[in-house]
Formats: sequence, structure tokens, C-alpha cells
Amino acid sequence: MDFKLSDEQRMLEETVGRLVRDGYPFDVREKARTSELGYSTEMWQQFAELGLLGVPFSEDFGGFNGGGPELMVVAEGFGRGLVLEPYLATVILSGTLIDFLGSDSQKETLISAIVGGEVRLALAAYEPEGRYDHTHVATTAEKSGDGYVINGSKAVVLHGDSADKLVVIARTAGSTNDRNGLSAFVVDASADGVSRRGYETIDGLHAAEISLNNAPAELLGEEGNAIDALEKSLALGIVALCAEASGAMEVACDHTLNYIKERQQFGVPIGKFQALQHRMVEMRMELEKARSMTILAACSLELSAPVRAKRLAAAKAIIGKSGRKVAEEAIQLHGGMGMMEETAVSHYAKRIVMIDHQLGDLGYHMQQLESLLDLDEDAA
Amino acid sequence: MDFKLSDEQRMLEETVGRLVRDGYPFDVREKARTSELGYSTEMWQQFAELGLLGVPFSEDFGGFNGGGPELMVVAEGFGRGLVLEPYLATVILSGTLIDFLGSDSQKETLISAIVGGEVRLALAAYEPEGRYDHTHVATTAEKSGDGYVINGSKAVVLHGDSADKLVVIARTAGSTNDRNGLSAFVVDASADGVSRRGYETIDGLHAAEISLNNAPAELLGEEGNAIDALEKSLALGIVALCAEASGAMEVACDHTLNYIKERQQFGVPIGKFQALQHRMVEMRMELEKARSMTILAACSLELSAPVRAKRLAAAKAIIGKSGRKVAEEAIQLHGGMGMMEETAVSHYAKRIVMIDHQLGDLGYHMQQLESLLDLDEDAA
Amino acid sequence: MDINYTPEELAFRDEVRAFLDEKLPKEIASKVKKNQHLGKEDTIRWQKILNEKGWMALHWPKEHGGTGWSPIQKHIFEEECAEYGAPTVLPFGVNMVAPVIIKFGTEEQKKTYLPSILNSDVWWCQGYSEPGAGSDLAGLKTKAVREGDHYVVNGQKTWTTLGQHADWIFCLVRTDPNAKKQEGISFLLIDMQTPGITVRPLITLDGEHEVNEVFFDDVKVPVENLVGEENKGWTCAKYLLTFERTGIAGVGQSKAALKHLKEVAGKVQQNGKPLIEDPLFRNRLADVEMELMALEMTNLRTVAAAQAGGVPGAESSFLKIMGTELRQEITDLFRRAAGPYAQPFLPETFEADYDGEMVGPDFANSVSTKYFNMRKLSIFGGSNEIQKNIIAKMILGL
Amino acid sequence: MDINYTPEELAFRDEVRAFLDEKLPKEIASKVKKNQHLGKEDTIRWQKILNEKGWMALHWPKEHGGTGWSPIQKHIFEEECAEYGAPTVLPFGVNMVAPVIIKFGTEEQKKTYLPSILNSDVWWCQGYSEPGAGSDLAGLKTKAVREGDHYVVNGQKTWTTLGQHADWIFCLVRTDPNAKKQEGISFLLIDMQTPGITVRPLITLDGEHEVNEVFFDDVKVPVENLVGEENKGWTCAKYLLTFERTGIAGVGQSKAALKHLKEVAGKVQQNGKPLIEDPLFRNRLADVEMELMALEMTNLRTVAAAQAGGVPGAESSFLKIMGTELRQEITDLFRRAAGPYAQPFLPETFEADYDGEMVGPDFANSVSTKYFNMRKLSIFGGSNEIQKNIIAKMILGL
Repeated sequence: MDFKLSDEQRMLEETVGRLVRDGYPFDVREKARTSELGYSTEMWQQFAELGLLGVPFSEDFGGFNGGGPELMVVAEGFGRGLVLEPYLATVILSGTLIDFLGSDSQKETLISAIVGGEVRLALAAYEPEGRYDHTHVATTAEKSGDGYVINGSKAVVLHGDSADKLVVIARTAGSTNDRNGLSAFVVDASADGVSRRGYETIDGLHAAEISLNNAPAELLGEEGNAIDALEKSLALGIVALCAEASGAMEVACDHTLNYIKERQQFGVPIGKFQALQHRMVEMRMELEKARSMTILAACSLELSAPVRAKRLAAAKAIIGKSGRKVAEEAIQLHGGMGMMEETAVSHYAKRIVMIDHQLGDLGYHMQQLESLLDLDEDAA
Repeated sequence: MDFKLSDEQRMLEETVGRLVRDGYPFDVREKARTSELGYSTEMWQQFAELGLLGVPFSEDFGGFNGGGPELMVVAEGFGRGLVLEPYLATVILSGTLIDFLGSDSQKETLISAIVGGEVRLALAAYEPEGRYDHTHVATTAEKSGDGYVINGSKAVVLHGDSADKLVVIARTAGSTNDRNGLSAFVVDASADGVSRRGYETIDGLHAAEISLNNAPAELLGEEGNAIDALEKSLALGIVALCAEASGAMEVACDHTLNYIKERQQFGVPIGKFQALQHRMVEMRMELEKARSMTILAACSLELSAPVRAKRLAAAKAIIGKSGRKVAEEAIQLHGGMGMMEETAVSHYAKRIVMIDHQLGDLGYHMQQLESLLDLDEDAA
Repeated sequence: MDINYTPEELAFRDEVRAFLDEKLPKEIASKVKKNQHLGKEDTIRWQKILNEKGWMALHWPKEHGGTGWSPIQKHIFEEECAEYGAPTVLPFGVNMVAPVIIKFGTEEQKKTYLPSILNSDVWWCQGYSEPGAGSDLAGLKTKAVREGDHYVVNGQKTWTTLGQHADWIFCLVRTDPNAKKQEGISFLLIDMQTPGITVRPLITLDGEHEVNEVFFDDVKVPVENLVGEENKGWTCAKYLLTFERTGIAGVGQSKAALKHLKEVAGKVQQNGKPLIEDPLFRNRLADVEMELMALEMTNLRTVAAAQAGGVPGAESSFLKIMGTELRQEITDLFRRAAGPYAQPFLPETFEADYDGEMVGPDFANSVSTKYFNMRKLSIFGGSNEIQKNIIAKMILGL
Repeated sequence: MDINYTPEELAFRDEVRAFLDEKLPKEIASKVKKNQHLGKEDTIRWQKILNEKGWMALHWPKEHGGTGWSPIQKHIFEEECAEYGAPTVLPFGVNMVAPVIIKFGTEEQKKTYLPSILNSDVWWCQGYSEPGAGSDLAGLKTKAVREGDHYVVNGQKTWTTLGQHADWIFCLVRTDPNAKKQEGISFLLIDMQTPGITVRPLITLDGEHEVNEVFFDDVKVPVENLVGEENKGWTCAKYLLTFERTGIAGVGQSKAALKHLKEVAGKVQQNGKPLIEDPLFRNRLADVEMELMALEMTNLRTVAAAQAGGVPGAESSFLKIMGTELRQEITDLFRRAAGPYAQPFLPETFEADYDGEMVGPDFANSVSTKYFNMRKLSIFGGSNEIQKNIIAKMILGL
């Protein structure tokens, strides 16, 4: 048992840390956020140059061959800077799914392009009526000529508005909630039959509602067998979200601590008031829990499916629960300043709370955990 | 709308208040608690002399004709003194059920004896497998000669160990969880066929497990139709428990407030520490909620069954939730002293928590409330 | 003891309901219920309707045009208004500065200011908080120096709600820099058109422009705009802050929100069933429902005590804390009900004239802005921490 | 980064398990699991078994007979002991006074006291808290006046756990009444048989006799019983209080309790179904489970940091707070599982030789005593409020 980062992991951490520190001050981030695209393509190119876009991929494609801990290190750093670029959408959710399912030539083409920063992707998995259930897929794909055509609607597709290509989950067999019969496809975002309604999200990211109307699509891997790979990619996504939340919670705690040390009322810093001290301690305790569960999640990806599922559900649930407390207390202890758009902490709070709405919220993951309550890890 | 007590109610409040203040100091109560009977028969006679045993009964039997608010006033005062005597068991649970169901002659005999302090009763309703469900009745009654014989087991019968007579709920028709087919009987506690295992409860009261083996019984009212009356009596019991809890919570708050004003650490009273001040404020807020819901419950007994049920469920649930907080915080803020049997507040804490285990706990009553969530009070 | 309304009180409630049925513009109520933007003109339109009926000034004495209502009547009125989706009456004029003028002002001031407040012809805002003086209000630094027949005001106020629309501002200013903290403060009325005043918008985390900073740079204010005595403004400030606020618990708002939440949760599907049938969601709804019942009864107890002639004091701090926490909790449940659709942020959909397509279920468009916006409830109007300090001191004697 | 045990660590765990399988008396483990009373003789019996194996002193250096284990090994050992239902080793001798003697004591003292502690021949208790000095430990008043070759001790200690069985007590006493608070305190070892010592039982709210008051009336203590320097006892006190406590999180205890709770909830019937299928009860179980996972990982991070040579400091305060709150929460769920049967109080059923009938389900007999007894966890050993103060000061710099 050893919680220390390896030398390579530490280097990765330093790379991301430096990038965020130097390249991502609040005003620069705000400029990118309020741009039409909602993030910076220059920054994306920097990610590529630093090798960050290759973290989870094989060295064959110029990648880093990283697993859970490596993605954790990257996402935690991104969380500290509230990074806006579509790393989760492109690299983690779409990229790894292509990596798990794609043919050698698909990988050769697409993964290399991802690693090189030449293409941005989005995973179109969830649907308007399906909430957080990734098996709720009513969208269908049918063979047509060499390829397929897809029909259906996809909901709140993270960075779906600016993606060059979409990885779409569609049904080639079975009915709406079946685990079997799901397939993954690559769809060109500019193709006929793809219509997108893009919008900003409350936490400053972008997403899109996507309608597919006989949209031409290229199958990834085998037909009907995408579920295991999809769940592996979503698991990576959950690790990344937990880590991002931990990073953001850390900064929210730091900002709040600094604020109560500096803000004077009644002639003393408000951090001298014991009631606020104890609440600050409780915030930090929530942060420690979030960090612990992020590590647990990051180190559980290679375990058996039920053990992995149980730990990830618990991790994401803790993030939802602890994140809410940290976000709300960060605002409250900042007083009126915490309500202001010009105060960085309000953006941290928004991102932390919205992470609970991505890839399953507290309620969803507690239900998963409840269904696995009797699982004995030692036996599994 | 008027929350003031009427003159009669205020007199009742004063009577109970004086009795508890003068006759129920902590050491006297401890002496009664540790006696074999677990309470004082002299005190019971005083109740009779002051007319307290007649509060809910008609003036014909020497009663006071009181309703919810009157019982609230009495029980709140009893809660302040942690009164040990079997008022709930005898007067409220058993007495009112006899009043609702009994024939004129049964009432003449039994109610008069209750009011005069000549007889103590216990309601044997719940069963070992039934938890808080009063419709779970496997105990059966069969006709035998002029009367009936009863077979079955009754669980945690409050003050069942010292009761002269038992009011037993038994089934004359239907199966275990049916609402119909329940009847109420009077059983002489010393009769053949009645065996009792008495014990103390953690909060210093007494109860008993009761086995009925062809125990001779006298029917109250009609056969098979006891459910409505039983639920009315249980509703009165819930009002009394809410009020008792409010009274006990009030004293727990007062003791805690006094303690933190007096207890010196680091050269100042610990009540000067803001973190403790805010927690004390939160305790008081819970007390206010408990009081409010007690009033609501006490004033809702005459309403339609579903409205009454909804309000009582909410009241008892709030008592369970707020009571736990007040009890735990009272101990915590007392520090080591709160853990001591010789400190009165520990007894208040125990009673408050155990009230949650009588006539349905937080979980039980929230389920009732959930089942009535869609009820529109204005329409009902 | 009777917690039910008397026949007279029920008759009054019917009268209020009839009025709201008839006079509350449907399009305004619809905006309120859909969490759409209310314009200044909507608020003024409604307030003028109220004034026509003589129901604008709940808390004024009858002689000045107030309703003369009892606490229970005020409570009934506010409950029903919330239930019907009437816009909140802006408190700054009618419920804040006006009572101060009535209590401490000259006859001349009463004549000058009260009628236009009653008829909503003048929009007031509040100049209390400063960047360095939030919870510690008496730490304010904005100063007013007497020069002949006017004061010269310099300094800055902040968190000035809806100051962007305001014609007048009432301000606490320091007139004696040498006096101890709470002494040396005066209460001034200032025309926002006076040269030297700048209003800078503050955008809140939900993207809204509700609050402002107001800067004073050599602003000349006639001495007759002083309310009460010079250097005794703290008396006015305290009077205003502790002024009876029957609506502080927000019971009506929470009831309306909970009702809406139940409707929504009955429609949203999860695993093929309405969300309201999800045991945990239902449990949290039940928890809110019972807490709301407790809040309502606690509020009624306070109202009834006021009716009986008691002066509501620090008890209103309990109501502030319980009420705001509950309203915030309901916004949390709304965002959970929206699921992934809590994320989209489309401010254009908050406008009543928006006729484009929505994203996700209709109710979802405002859940997150509302959730974040409502964080203010526990901060502004005396933060909940300050309320606890007040209770600790005034009620518990700590 | 690897959160799994290494092969060596797994082999060590197997060794521990084999030892527990073979040597832990079944009847003792059964008492622990059933929450029955453990007698002094049970504890001593187990501790002597541990000592035979050389596993009694986890935290001592090898040269004095300690295990010399790494933090991870200690953690594994404590986890397994909890899982198997081994009695808690009494900390007062081996984990409290002994490290102080090893660090500050003379060679003579080491020779005199350590062997009998290792072999559990002498039962120690703690004389720290006083009626007026709980959280404010340095406020203690018990004084020791040097007279020739002994000190004369007068005063009172309280919350002395299991002092009724103790042969010796280690005490903080004031030797210089004129010095500032934390100066002028000394660390004394006192034979409980010395004339002038009276032990008075304190009965806790669950009816148990665990703690005591100890009165000192002109008690003569030889000067060679002073550990460290006179008036420098605060150094010993602090060392003892911050001494590495790998077990402070109570993860093993919580795991064993949660496992038991799940079994129980699988058996108890409610509405014809096992309680564990009740959505709300199951939700609370899941909540405890995930909090326990978070606690365990946080604990492991601290253990690993210690393994890597870090000195665990105020982090253990986090573990104390999180761990005790969780253990208390589990006792709350146990009483809910028992339903109405949480009420009966039958102390005779806590004895292992009780062979009468139980009231209600077997597990129910101790749920309420345990629930109330466990309130002590957040009070004793430095109340959770004090832990928060420590974190605020040491980690947050407030």
C-alpha cells in the first residue's frame, strides 16, 4: 500500500499544475468562458503539445498509457483551475470508448488525431427521457449501404456544440432499457441529418441537444456489444469528475479560508469567530472525504465489475453530498461576495454543484450503492 | 385563531406545574424510579385528588371533559418533570378506549374507578412481530360462555407489569393485518391465563411482555369494530407523547443553557464560545418546532381521519427528528456531566429518545406522511 | 386555544381571494409562477392596483393611508398573495423608509414622501451596507459633512437591490467622525439624480443584475432631507431593521414552491415511474412538508402573539433562519428533479416574450439559477449567522 | 500509487488471522460480538496471550519488547482484531503511560514498570481530567507539595476509566502553584494502594460503572515516582495526548458493527419484509457504508503518510471526529432496527452466564445502552469541539 505518486505521475501533476497556474488565471478563464466557443483553442493546442491529450492512450498513438491515477492527477489539476476545454468529452468519454471498441484503423485515425489536438469529440449517450440511465437508449441505428444511419435524440451532450465528431450510442437491437443491443458509432457533426442546439451551462461549460435524423454513422467495433466498454469509459469519466470536484473543492476551501482570515468585521477578521472556524473545519473534513474517495475510485478501475461499480457509486455519491456542503458553505462564508459573478469562488461553487448533475447524481449513485449493499468485496 | 389557553386550560396548567415543581424534584423522582414499582402510588392518589385522572372523561364520571389541548397541557407538564406514573397507559390509552367503546355500565364501573385512582390499566395492543403496526394483531379472542378467552402475545406493554387490568386488542375475525375484525377486551391482570414478564425500560419507566393463554376477557362494545376507536385513542396518545417530549425538550434546553452559562473553561463560561452559542440556538429552534407541532396535533383531533392522520404523523415525526437532536446536543454540551446518571439532563435525554420508540418512530410516521403526501387539507 | 381562523378571519380571506381573482393580472401571475423576469413596470402596475384598493401599506397606521390590519389579517393577505403568484411588493419604500418617516420624520417630510410611496410613483432603494460594513453595519464609513444648508456626501454603498431603477435612496451616513461607532450616524434621503452619484451594476452568480454599488462623490443633499436628529440615525436604522416583518418566514412562498415541486415530480419520469414515487425523493418531499408545517405553526404563533399585543422581537430571527433554509432546500429538490437538465443556462427563456423551444422539461430552465440565487436568502437581510448571534444574546442571554 | 496491500502486507495479514483463529478464546470473542460484559479477567487473559506472542506493545520500540511494526502493520493488526471481536487492549498502561516512561523515564523506572505492563500484571488508570479541568486540561488544581523524599498529593481526578480495577494511576499534578498555567505541572506515578486515595464510582446514563472519581487526601508519593523533570509534566502530557493513535478512526469497530447491523436488518421483519428492504433504512445503511469507505481511505492515507515517515499531527483530529460520529450513527440505526424493543432495559442479559429468556430479538437487549454509552465517544478523549479547535489552529491557522 502506497499513496505516493510515482515519478511519472508527479511529473504529470507538475505539468498540469504549471499550466493551470500560469495559463489559467481567473480573468483569462473568464475571457475564454464568455467567448462564443466557451473555451480557448490555443489552450487546447497547449494541451496537445504537453501530451495531455494522450494520457489514457497507448504509446503507439503518442499517448502516455495512463490509468485511473493519471487521469485523476490531470482532472484534479483541471478542477483547481476550472478548466473549460472539452477534455472530459473528447479524451475521456469519447476517446477511450474509441480506444476500447475501435478497429486498428479507426484508432489509428481518430486517437492519433485526438492526441494531436486535431479533433474534438463529444459522447452522445444519454437521452431526454433517460435522466442518468445510460441504458435508456431509444435512439436506433440501421444498416445503410456500407455504414449505418441513426435516428433519435440525445440530451445535454457535453461540448456537443463544438465537437467535430460525435460518438453516438444507439440501439441496433433490443428495447429501450436493455443492456444488450447497444452499439457505438462515430458521426460527423457536420453531416446531414445532425442538428444541434448548443447552449451554455450554468457552470460556464457548453452542451447541446442533438437530433439525429438518418444521420450517417460509422460503427465502432462489433454491433450490439458496446455496454461493457461504455461502462468502462463512463467509469473513467466518473473518476475524472470526482477528481475535478476534489480540485475545485480544494480551491473553494482555500479561497474561503483566505477570505475569513482577511475579511474584517467588528474590528477582527471573521475567522476569529469560533462558529465560523468550526464550519471551516467541517468544510475541510468534507474535502478530505472527497479526496479519499477520488483515490479509491481511481485505483479501482481494474477490479471486477461489481466491486468497481460499488466503489465508483460510493465515490460519486460522496462527491455529490460533500460537494454540496462545500459549495454552499463557501458561498455562505463569503457573504455577499460569494454571490458575485466577479468572485472566483462563485464559479467554483457552480462547477462543484453541477458535477453532481453529470454521469449520475447523489440519488442515482446511492441507488446503485444500495443495489450492491450486500456485496462482500473480499469475496467478489 | 388564538393560541392562548382558556382560563380553564390555564388553571390545569398551573395545577400540573405546581404539582411537578413541588412534588417532583429530581431526587424524589429518582427514589420512585428505583423502587420496585417504579413510581409512586401516593403521587397517583394526588393525581386523583387534583382531578387529573379525569381530564379526558365526561363530567358524569367526575371528569373534566378535556380534549387535545387539555391533554397537551397535562402531558407537557409531566414531561417537564419526567413523571413516572402510568398516566399515558391508564388514562389516555386504556381509559379513552373504554370511554369510546364501552357500554354505559362498563364505563360507569371502569372510568369512575380510573378517575378515582382506584385502578391502573395498560393497553396491550402491539405484538412481538408487529413493530409499530397496530393492525398487526395475531392474538385471537373466542367466545366462551358469557365472555371470551384470549390467546396470544403482546409486546412492550407500557406499565403492563403493575396494571390491575389490561385492555387487550384481539382479533375476532380476519387475518393478521386486517383493519377489520379487531375487538377490545378488558382482562383482569391477575386472571389465570395471563402471564407477565415485567421489566424496567431504559428511560426509567416499566413495561411487560404479556402472554395470554385462554385468558378470560370481557368484550368492550361491539365485536370486530374496534379499529376507529383504537386509532382515536392512539391519536390521543401521540398528542400526549408529543407534548411530553416538548416539555422534556424544554427542560433539556434550559439545563443545557444554564450549564454553559455556569461551566468555566479557559477562564470563561463555555457559553461565551460562539460555536456553542450557535448550537444552543439550533437546539432552541428544534424545541420551537416541537412545540408548534404539538399544538398542531393537539388541535387536529376533531378533523377528518386523513387530515388528522397526516398532521399527527408529521408531528410525531418532527418530535422524533428534533428530539434526537436536542437529546444528543444536550448531552454533548454538558460534556462528561451529560453522561452521568446523577445529572438530570441524562434522564431527559433518555426519555426524549425513547418517546421516538413509542406509538411509532420517525421512520414509521414518515411513511404515514408519505402515504398522505398528496392530501389537500383544504379539500379534505 | 383554537388554531383555526375565526369566521371573521375566513371572511377576510375570501375577500382577499376575490380581489386577487379579479385584479391580479393573469400575465403577471404567470410570470411569477414560471420564474420569468418581472419588469419594473410589472411591479409598479401591481402596486398601483393594490393602492387603488387601499391595500398597499400593510404596516402603516390608517391615518396615513395604511390598511390598519391586524397581524393575522396581514398574514392572511401575504399568504394568499404568495399562493396566487402576486409579485412581492418592493419593501424599500413602503415597508422600510416610510415607517421611519412616519415615526421620526417631520410633517413636511410625511407630506412630501408618503403619497408618492403609496402610489408607487417613486422607486426607493436602500443605502445601508458598505464594502467594509456588512454584518457589522455600524462600521460604515460613508460620510456627510454639513456645509451651510446641505450635506456633502462621500463614500460607497453596496448590495443596493434594484438600485438601477431607483429615484431615491435612503442612506446611513457618518456625520460625526469622532463619535463612537453607533453614535455619529445620520439617516439621509437622497435623490438619485443628484450630481455625483454613480450606480455600478453587480452581477450575481446566476447572471442576474439585482444588486448594485452606489458611489457618492461630493453629493450635495439639502439639510431638510435629514430624518430625525443629526447623529441619531442609528435609532432609525434599528427601528427599520426590527420593524415588524410578518412575511419573513416566507411560508406562502414555500407552500407555493412545494406545490409546484410536487406537480413537477409527478410528471418527471425516472425508471419508467414518476419521480414522486421514488422512495428517497418522496421521503425528502415529506421531510420538507413536515418542516413547512412546523414553520407555518411557529409563524402563526408569532403572528398570534403580535395579535395579542406582544411585540415580536428576536423570535423573528428564528423564522428568518428556518424559513430561508427551507426555501433553499426546496430549490435543491427542484434541481434534483430536473436531473441532467439542471445544467443548461438559457437566460432568454426567462423572458415572458420568449417563444422559442425550451431545453428539457419547462420547469427545468430556472432550477439552477434559482438554486444559486436563493443562496442570498441566508446572507442578505442579516445573515443567518447574525440571526443566531441575535438569538443567543436577546433570547438566551449568552 | 497503489491502494492495495503488497504481498508482504497480505502475508502479514494472514499471519495475524491465523493467530486470531488459533489463540483468541471463542467465548471472549462471543462476548464482544454480543455486547456482553467483559470482566477484568477476560481482558487480562487476552492481553497475556498477546504478550506471549510478543504482540502486546504495538507502539514500543523493539528493544523494550515492542513489536517494531510499521504503521501499516499496526493498522492491519487492529483491523483484524476488531473484525474477530478481540477485546480492546486497555490503553492506559501499554499505550499511554509506557511511551511516556520510555521517552522521559529513568532506566530504573523503565525496569520497574515496563515488564509488568507488558505482561498485564499491573492495571493502570489515568489521572488527567478534574471536575474543573476537562477540555481545559491545563486548568488542573490537584497539587503535589514536595516534603523531603516524597510529594504530598491533594485533590481530585475524575472520569477515571476502569479506575475501580487499577493498581496504579498516572497523574498530572500542580507542583508550582505560582507558575503560569501549563508550567508548574508534573507527571507522577501513584500506587492506588497508598493511604489517602478513595475511588468513588460514577454511574453513567446507561447504568454502567466504567468511570470513577479519585480523591487524594494527603497521599504520600515517593519522589522517584516523578517522570521527567519537576514542573515539566506538560511536555509528558502533550506527548501522551498526541501519541500516535492508529486506531483512533475506529474503522475496524465500525466495519464489524455495520456488518452486524446488516445481518440484523436482514432478519427483523417490517410489514412482512426484512427491514433491510425498507427503502429508507437501506438508504441510511448505504449512507453509512459510503461514509465508512471515506473514513477508511482517509485513515489509510494517514497510515501511509506515517509509513512514509510523516508525523501524524492534527490529521488525527479529523479521524477522531469522523470516526466517532460514524460509530454513533451506527448505534442510532441499531436502536431503530430494534423498534419498540429498544425500550426494555435488562442489565442481567449483558452477562455471559445469563441463561434466561431474552425480551425481543437477541440483538435488541443492548441497543439503547450502547446508543447512550457511545455518546461518550464525542466527549471523552478530547471532545469533538476541542478537536475542531485543534484543526482550526494547527491546520487552518485560524
